[in-house]
Amino acid sequence: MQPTAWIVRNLWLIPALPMAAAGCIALLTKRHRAIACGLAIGSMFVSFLLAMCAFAHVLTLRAQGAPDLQVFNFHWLRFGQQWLSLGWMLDPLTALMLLMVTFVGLLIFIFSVGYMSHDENFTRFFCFLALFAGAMLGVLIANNLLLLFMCWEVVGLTSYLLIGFWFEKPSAAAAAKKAFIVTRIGDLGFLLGMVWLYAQSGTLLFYDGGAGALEHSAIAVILAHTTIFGMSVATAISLLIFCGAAGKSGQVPLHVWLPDAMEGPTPVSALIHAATMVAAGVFLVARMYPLMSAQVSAVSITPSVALQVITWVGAITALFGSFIAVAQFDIKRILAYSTISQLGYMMMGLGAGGVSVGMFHLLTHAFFKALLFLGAGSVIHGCSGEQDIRYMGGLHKSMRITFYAYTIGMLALAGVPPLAGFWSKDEILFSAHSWSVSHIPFWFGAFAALLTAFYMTRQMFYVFAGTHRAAPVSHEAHVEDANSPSLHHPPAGPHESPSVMTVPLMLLAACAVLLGFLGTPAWPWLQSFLDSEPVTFSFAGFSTPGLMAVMISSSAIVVAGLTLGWWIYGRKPIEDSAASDPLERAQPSIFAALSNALYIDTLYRVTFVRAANVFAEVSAWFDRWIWNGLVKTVSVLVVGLGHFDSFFDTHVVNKSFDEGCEGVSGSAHILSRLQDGRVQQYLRYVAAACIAFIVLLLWRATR
Amino acid sequence: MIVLSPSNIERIDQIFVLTKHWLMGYVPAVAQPLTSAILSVLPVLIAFPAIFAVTTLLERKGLGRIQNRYGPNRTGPWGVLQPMADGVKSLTKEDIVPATADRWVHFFAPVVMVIAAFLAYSVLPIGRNMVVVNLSSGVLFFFAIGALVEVAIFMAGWSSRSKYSLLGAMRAIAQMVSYETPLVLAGLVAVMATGSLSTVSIVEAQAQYSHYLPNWFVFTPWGFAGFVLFMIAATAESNRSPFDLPEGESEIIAGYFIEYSGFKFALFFLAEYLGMFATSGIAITLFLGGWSAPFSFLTWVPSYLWFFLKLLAITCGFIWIRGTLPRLRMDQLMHFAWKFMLPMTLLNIFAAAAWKFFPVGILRWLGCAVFLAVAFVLLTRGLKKRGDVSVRQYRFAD
Amino acid sequence: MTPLSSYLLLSAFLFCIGLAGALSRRSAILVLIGIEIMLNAANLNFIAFWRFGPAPSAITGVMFTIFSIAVAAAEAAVGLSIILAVYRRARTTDLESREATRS
Amino acid sequence: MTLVFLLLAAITILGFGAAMSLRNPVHCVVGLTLGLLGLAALYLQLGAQFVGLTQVLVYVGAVAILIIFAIMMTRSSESAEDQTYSHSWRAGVVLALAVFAVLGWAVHFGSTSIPAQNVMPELPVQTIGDALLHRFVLPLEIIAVLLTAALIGAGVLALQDPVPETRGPR
Repeated sequence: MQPTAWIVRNLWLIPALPMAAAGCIALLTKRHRAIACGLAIGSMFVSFLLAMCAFAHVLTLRAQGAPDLQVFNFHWLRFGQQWLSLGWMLDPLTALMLLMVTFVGLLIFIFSVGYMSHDENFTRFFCFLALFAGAMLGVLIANNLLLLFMCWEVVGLTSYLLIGFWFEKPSAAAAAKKAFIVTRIGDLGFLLGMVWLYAQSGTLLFYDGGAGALEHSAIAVILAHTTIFGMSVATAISLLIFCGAAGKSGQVPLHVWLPDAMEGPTPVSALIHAATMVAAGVFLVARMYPLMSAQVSAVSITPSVALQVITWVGAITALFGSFIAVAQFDIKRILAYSTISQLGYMMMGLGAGGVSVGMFHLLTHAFFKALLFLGAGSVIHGCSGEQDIRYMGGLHKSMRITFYAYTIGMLALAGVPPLAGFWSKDEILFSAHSWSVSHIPFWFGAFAALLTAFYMTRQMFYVFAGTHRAAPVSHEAHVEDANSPSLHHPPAGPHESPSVMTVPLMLLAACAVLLGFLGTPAWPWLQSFLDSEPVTFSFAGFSTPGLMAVMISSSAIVVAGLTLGWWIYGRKPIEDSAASDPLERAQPSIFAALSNALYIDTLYRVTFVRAANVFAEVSAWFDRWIWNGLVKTVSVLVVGLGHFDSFFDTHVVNKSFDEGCEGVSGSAHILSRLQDGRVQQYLRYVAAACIAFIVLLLWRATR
Repeated sequence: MIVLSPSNIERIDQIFVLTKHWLMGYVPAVAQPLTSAILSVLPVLIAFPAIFAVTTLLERKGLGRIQNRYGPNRTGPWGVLQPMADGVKSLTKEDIVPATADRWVHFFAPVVMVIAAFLAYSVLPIGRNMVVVNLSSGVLFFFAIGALVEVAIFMAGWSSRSKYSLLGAMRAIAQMVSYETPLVLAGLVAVMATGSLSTVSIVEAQAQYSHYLPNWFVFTPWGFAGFVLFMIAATAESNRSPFDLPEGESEIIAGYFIEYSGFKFALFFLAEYLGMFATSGIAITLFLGGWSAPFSFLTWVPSYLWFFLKLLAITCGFIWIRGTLPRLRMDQLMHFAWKFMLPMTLLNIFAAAAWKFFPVGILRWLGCAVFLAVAFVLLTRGLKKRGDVSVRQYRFAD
Repeated sequence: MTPLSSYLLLSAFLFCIGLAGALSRRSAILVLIGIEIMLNAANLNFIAFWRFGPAPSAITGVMFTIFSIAVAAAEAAVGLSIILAVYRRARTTDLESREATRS
Repeated sequence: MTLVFLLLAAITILGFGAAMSLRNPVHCVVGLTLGLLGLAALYLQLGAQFVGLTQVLVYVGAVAILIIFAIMMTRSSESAEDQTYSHSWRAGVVLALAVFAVLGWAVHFGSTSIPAQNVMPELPVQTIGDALLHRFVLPLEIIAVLLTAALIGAGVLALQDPVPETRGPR
């Protein structure tokens, strides 16, 4: 391995620091709030600096034209004949993600100092948060599927801990469980895929100087085999791993945990949705892209099966999420569903357009979604724990900064040019448009874009426009939790949040505006950075056939969505919190269906959950009657044996033993005559013995 | 008037050796070993008792001056004949043996003591080529003989069947045994530096000169510390003030030889002083460069003169201390031995060992000195804290 | 020139003196002295063998003597302190008195 | 040489014999000292200077003094005259004589083969030091541990009620 740079060798520091901080915080008592958040934020900041170093390193490598993928592997443990070696890698993707995660994470940390300021489990919260971020960073730097999987699981665990942070609230506990189990389902696929991959390629290292699992040799090997339905092993493995990705980033069949994850504190939601957890899924797909995109004939027009599947799932998810988001009333749930749909977009981009497209959207989305969530958090904080948008409104007066930041975020999410969201989403739509397999994903995406614009407008009008509709007391149930601000000070009208919360908002807003320009068609720096091609600045980029059309049409769609939203919700401001939603009045049944998330949960409940319960019943019965009976009989036998043994002991063994002891002690009694404390007696014996001995010796020697 | 040509200087320096060889010429070969032995021992047997006589006078006068009185001034001019008078007196006195005393032991005790004291001189290089026997492990011999003295003292104290003498003997033995350890350890430094146990080679190692100054061990930090510690231990070994508990007049009148009188008493007295000279002599040998001259341009002075000058200086120091310092208490004595002397000597040995491993230079000197100083300060500080050793206050009757 | 055998005989005799004393004295201290004497007799053997042995350059005998002297010193210290401890209990060092043997 | 040997042997035997036969423990110690000195002189005569002097230093300087202290503290010197020898002292002496007879036989039988070296072997102190620190370093360490253990043990045993003179046997 060529001499690796310092930063590559010590890349492990980046995840290690937050983890170490978490460890330290775990040792603190509840009182050391300052130390706790100081540690967490400090560690995060240092990791951020290191991430910048890594980024700079990649840039310099790029400038020198050196290969910008650097790995550092080492033997971890050996089983049998072969070493299991771990390692970390630094390539543009990793560098970019590290920068993003550390930066957003840092802002969210800072934000949560303000948001959780009233919570008594402040330290615990920061412990989990730091661990969460650390695990995510570990996922990013891993150069080994196993290492990645470990960190992945830690992410899952911490997500469980954080979603269930207010575990005294049953819904939170349930949500945590749900998140954990649902992601487990995906991870099972992941695990299978990993094992299969190991079985096939004999290594789990991604890149190992030609011997890695993601390098041509291994992939060629994997491609060679085919399995059921005539699909190649590569496809199978990719699909299995994609299950994991889908589970983590809430693709359609496994999305159900994501909205419920809103039970956690808002910064957690922000972290999960924007920076870490859901991004992990997308990142995994991007990381495994060589495997995903592998197919036998390199020059075929159609992409590989795995990518097709990913694209379809992504498209469906995008549409699905945005549909449901329309009919939600919980400010965070709306954002959650929008996250689902955006993730769908990302998957679609990955599937149709490639790594750069998907990651670009992931990046921008990370920023404006974090912005939106923190904004929502600020709103909730300001409304003293209220989450139902029907009981808000008119906040644009009372919470100016939040309002503007939120507006920017919303516009970015809706994809209004020239904000970040526009460019990235447009990339995806364009790639979907020019997808060789079918155009349906494109239409899905377009429609999802329309809906996105629509429901964001709706939310905006609900939250900020009109007059404030304070929650009646009966709505304490809606109040976020027992520890929330609402208990500490009674709802005294909406108020702006402290600067520790608003400053991150502003920073994120700035990013949400500007970040898009990294990836305009005119100057596709980011794409070229990820695909490691030279970057050029020319407006010729716009003249790609079909691009302008897609752009204009998508902008038009967005505008349409916005106007529609304004038409429905904006014209006359909503006065009455009890008034039902206009759409509800128009289409009650559909709306009900949507607001219940298309009854997916119910479906699962009646199918899987019930099935599980029935199976549990059966196995319980089996346990009680069959196994238990067996055990009972065995125990009876054993007890009988024991009785027999004890009888044997007392009457045979002990007796004989006692006899023996009697004999020994008696003989000892006789012998002890020799050992009266008379030293000289002993000495005499010794002397006599030595005489005898010498005589014997001499006698032997003489003759 | 003899000319100080190198050959003459050489002759003067070696005069005793030459004389002996000249005399040996007249002795038949059969008797030569014995005669040579006698000829070597005789000067010692003559010289040191003479010095003893002079020293008694010196001590009494010196103490007198220190205590603001005249001291002996009747017999002879300025009382110079006082030692004679004492000798005659002690010889003519009646020799009293207590009725209950254990005769044989009581008789042998002073004999053994004097023999031991004289034996110690057999390894002292009094001058160049002037040593009775040059044992390859002479220092060891010296200390071994020191052990004999303790037995003698015990014999004396026990055989007298008097509680004073027994107490005195026990005190003396305890004290000597306790201080023998630091004595040997302090002396060990010089042996380490020379790499030989032979007194002669130790002196020769110190008799070289680096421009004008000789490299005596006392000029090195560990040597100086070793010398001081050695002298303290030697004071205790020879039961002199301030460590003169065994014969503390105010407590147990004269310690272990309280029951002795006349000639035996004189023998004890002699043995005491001989022991003192011997320890001073070994101190000179180990640290003060034995018979070597203090400056390279003074080497024409005969070596034995240097030895005796140094001996005189140290003796005066002994007298001065005796006249100055009051007596210690038994527990103070023991604490001092085991809690200060022993660690300090060990640290000193460490310093000397380190000295070997550092390059020659002022830096080595300073480092060693600083180490010892710090060790001393810390040790005394700690002991003072624990109250084992304390600065003594003098309370005057007012 | 004294032959080796005379030294050996001497040491044997000293050994027996020590043994006889150790066997026939009643005071524990004197028994200890007897043991010391025996040790010394053995040491004399070592030295004699070193002196007259085939290879005096191999100084094993001397070494052994030095070590045995050290061991003897340790043994004397411990033994005597044991005797002191016993004496505190039984107020006697007589080996044949009941108290001494019992305690 | 033989004269010297006989003289020293006589002294040694005399001293040890006295040590073992005299009634008064203190006399015994004096005898012991004499014997030890004689033995040391024998070592010197055999050319083992270092050992001889160590013998004097350790035995006369430490062991004998230690024994003296023990005697003083156990008041053995005032013990009644009748109980110095054990009842079975004859048996002891007989045994000892038997041992001597056997050993003498052994010596007489065995020491014919060894040729007598007339050259006085060279034994500088440096050799001993080197040997101690190279060939015999392990025994040296073990002895050091042993001595430390003995020091501590003796201190613990003897210092149950501290008597000023018996602090830490040397």
